[in-house]
Amino acid sequence: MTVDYIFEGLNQMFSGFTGNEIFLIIAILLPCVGCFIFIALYGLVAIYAELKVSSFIHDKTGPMGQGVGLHAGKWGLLQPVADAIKLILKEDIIPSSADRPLYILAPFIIFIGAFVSFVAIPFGEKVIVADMNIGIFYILGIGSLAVIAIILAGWSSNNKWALYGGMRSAAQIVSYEIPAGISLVVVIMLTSSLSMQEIIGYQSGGMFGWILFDNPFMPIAFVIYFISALAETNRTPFDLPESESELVAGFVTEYSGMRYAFFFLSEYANMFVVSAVAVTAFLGGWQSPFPNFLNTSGWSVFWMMSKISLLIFVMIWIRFTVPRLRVDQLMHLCWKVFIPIGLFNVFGVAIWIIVRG
Amino acid sequence: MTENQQKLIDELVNKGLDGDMDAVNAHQDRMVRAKAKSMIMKIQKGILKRPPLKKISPEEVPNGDIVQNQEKKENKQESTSAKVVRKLLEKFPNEIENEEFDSHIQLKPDKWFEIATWLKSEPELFFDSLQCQMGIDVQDDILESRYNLHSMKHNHYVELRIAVSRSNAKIPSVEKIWRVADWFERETYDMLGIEYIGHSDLRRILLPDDWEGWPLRKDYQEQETYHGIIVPKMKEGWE
Amino acid sequence: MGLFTNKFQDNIIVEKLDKLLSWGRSTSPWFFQFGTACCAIEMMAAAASRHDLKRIGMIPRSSPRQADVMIVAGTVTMKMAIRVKKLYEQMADPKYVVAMGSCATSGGPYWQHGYHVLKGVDLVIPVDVYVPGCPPRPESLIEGLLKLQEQILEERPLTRKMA
Amino acid sequence: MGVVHGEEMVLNIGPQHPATHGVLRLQVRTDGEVVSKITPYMGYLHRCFEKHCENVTYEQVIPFTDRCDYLASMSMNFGYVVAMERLMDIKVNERVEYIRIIMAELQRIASHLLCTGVFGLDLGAFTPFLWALRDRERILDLFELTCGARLLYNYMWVGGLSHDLPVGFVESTFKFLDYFEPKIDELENILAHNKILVERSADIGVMPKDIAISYGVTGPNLRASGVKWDLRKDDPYSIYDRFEFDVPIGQGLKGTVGDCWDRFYVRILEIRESVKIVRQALASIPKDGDVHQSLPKKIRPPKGSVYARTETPRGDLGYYIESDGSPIPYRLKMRSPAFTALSVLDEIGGGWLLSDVLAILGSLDIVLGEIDR
Repeated sequence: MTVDYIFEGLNQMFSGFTGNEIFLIIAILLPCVGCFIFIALYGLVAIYAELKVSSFIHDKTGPMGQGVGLHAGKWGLLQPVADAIKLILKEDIIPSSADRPLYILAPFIIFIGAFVSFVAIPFGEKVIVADMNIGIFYILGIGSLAVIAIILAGWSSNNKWALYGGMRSAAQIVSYEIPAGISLVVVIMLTSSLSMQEIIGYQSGGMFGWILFDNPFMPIAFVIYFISALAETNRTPFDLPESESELVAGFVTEYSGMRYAFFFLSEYANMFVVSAVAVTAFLGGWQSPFPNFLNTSGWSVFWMMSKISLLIFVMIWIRFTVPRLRVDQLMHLCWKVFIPIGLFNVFGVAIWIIVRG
Repeated sequence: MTENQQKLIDELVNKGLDGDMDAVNAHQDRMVRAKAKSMIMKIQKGILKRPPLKKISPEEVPNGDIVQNQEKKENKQESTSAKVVRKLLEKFPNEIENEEFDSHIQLKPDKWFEIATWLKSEPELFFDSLQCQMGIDVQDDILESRYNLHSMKHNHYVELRIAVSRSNAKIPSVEKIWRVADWFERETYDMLGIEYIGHSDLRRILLPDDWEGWPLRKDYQEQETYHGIIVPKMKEGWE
Repeated sequence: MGLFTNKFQDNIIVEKLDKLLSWGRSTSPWFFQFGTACCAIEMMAAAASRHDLKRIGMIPRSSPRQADVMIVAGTVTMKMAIRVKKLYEQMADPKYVVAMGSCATSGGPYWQHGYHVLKGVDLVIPVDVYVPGCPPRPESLIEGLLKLQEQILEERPLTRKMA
Repeated sequence: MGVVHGEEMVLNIGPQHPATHGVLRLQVRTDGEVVSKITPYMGYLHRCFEKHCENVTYEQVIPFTDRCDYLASMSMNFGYVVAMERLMDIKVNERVEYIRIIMAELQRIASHLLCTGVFGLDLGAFTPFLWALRDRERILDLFELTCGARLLYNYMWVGGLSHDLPVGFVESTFKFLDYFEPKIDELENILAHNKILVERSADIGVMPKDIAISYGVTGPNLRASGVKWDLRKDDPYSIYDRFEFDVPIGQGLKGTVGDCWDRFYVRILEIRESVKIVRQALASIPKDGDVHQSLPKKIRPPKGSVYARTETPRGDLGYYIESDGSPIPYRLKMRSPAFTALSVLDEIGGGWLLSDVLAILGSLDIVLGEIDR
């Protein structure tokens, strides 16, 4: 694990020094800072990608850096940077009727939820901040923090639209945790482990070793997981909490500037996390899709990132293709379709495991 | 002989030749009647040619009354109007005010609700849709509420008018008969201040609730300010 | 942001920061979808495929809190004027207003007999750029927005203002 | 266990809200997400159209009619000139009639395109809206070619047109139609048969026949309720009786007759019919004829009144013109189709979820400029 490596490395470098606690703190902090920088950079790229992909679907060009003076670079590459600079230094409004402490707290909680999940995502055999033996369980648990933040944001804004957004999102995220969990249970049954690395280890040997192709029940589990993941990250067709044409901007209606940027960023961070879990659990994690092609540990980050990017691209693609569901249809889909199918899936996989031995 | 007279004679001759001799006989002016009859005789003998068929233009109508210039539509509407009037007179004898029913029927406001109910339910008329309801400020302190009715089933129209004085601008509401009248009447109230009795929700619809005056009355004066914002007619009043 | 506004002496670092800041602001002016009348359709056309406001970094937002530029597209009536003012006050600083079309600039064709029409949105809120036309073509709207960007680019938000 | 009733919440949608298509305010009473009562408040765009008409000459009214329904300016012009020509007993020549019909039908296509796109936008589908606008731009190009304006044309005059067709208009229009017809299928595929959209709009906001007629709902909204009523067929004005086209009505293909989906789908079918009419008109348009031939020197209609209706993309547009013989109208009333369409919202929108109400509002295709005038 990264923390251990840094700790050992520091110990070796300064072998005479005795303050091991300081090394430990540094060893813990360094990956965190790394994660933060990574999320920020990834957020910029993801926003740019969303702008460009949506523009492509819409027959547009998207940001082209056309403008006056110091424009946004070639092909508008600097557009997200400009957005970030602007948002950070915009006036921070706290409505006088808002519940002040909760209002301030909400963006941080949602960001923490997305940020802390990153420590358990494996990018390579050794490129993981903390290889917990309950990694996948940890991510699912921490991921639910978002719902608290969204309810807080919706409630504390003292705005009816925000309240509706928070209310919808509470129902939505809590419900969709279940199908997502059930479809991951299937994976855990197969690998008999909750550790992310061990799940990846189970899927060695190229594309056909992936859990997705392990048995006929797995594609169903993957589809359920992916759709539930869309719902958990509030993406279209499940973007009810912030549906623009209904609730103005949902739970972020009252947020401006920096705080809004946090919500914005954590949406993309959450997309990354759920895609990473999907890749880990179903698509072979950081391993190459071909047994003997670029399958070294050096390429693992590349494979992981490209698989995640693919899933994120699909999410953006879906967002700009389909309309939005209604609240009751959303619940119907979750409780009456996904959960029964998911449970049946668990049953099926259990029999499969017994039969196959 | 004036030109006008000649035209009248031509018209009568045409009518007579078409078999309507009563029209000739019924004419009051003896001179005209005689000339027309002699002309008909001559035409029938083949001495004279038949006068050209000519429509009477509105300015030349003897009484100077309003006549619409719609061609086919006109005939159709006339007949509907006449039909409505005939039936209306049977049912509500004293409610019609005007005598010419070419373009519209003028009603008294008192029994309007009953008449409207009847107009919608009467199977031969069956005016199931209120096309348009509008208010108008006619001169002499009179406000008028006009209704254009249409029947989807029979595809015919009729226009009804109800006049009230400004001081007592009250007309029964027909909101319950044609639901669309709800908003139409609110709009007329908003613009002209005609009060519709029995309307469930008579508020201003387009202008703000605290607006002053009735904008479509001819003597409307704009208010000076609204919530501190100047409402000037010309830009001179600014700054 | 209010903490730092116009609080610094003019020096080389502040100048560079100022430039970076105003670059950020001018490059990503998110606009507030505030269509009232005919001009709103042209604003939509400007944001849609052919003209594409995203090219110059403008993204529509429907909440006033997150928008930087308010494009008042169309006639503002007396009934609406109070709301326009409220919406403007809800926007976070720095905020800019573009009056699109002759109605928003001066009352347009309704200037004479329009008893219920506000004769120019500048009577209730400050306007940065006026775009004339009835309605202005998307090209002229884009021209106006580029002018606004130029204006923002020249701002020096951090530097202390001369007394 | 009894049903738990919470307090009702009053929610103000608008006047500035992305779903209200302008500056409309809906005061909505909700119990949770279920809407119990909708009270529309209009007038945020009341631009005193009727007062203006009493102050300007008959010619000067035309630009104001443009601005009433800014999505279908040509149709608004058309309605006014039909009323005026009926009042003044003017007969225009064949070429003018043909050009008017071509313009009105192209405008219908443009307006319906925007409406279907915006309906998708209300339901959260962003892409079809932009595709619709992309194709609409081409129609605007044709208008621009003809009269120089993109949105508000002032093209049809009493007794004629402002300009004759430019050189190459017929060819460009044929080219556009060839380009456009496959795009209708594209729009239909991405929207009309999308499972989510069908789920969201079928059986929602059903408007029965009798309610539609009683509320004076006209146009595509009425036809979606299964009433085959189209002024172009049933009370033909201009030369609509010469063209062959169908009047599509709602059949309840995905749900009940008169639901949101029907209202939306009728519009797509009408786009196809309009394409047919434009094609026929372009094929048989007379080559010669002066579009200024029957323009009156001075518009001074005789004393009297006229009520004329035409079929705009939104329904029956009526102009009631009262003339006192002077060059200025004594009173001009516009009976706007969207006004009556909006009035039915409370009747059919109560009891649905908040999202459905906005879908119903989108399917009614209102234009605030015309409602508030």
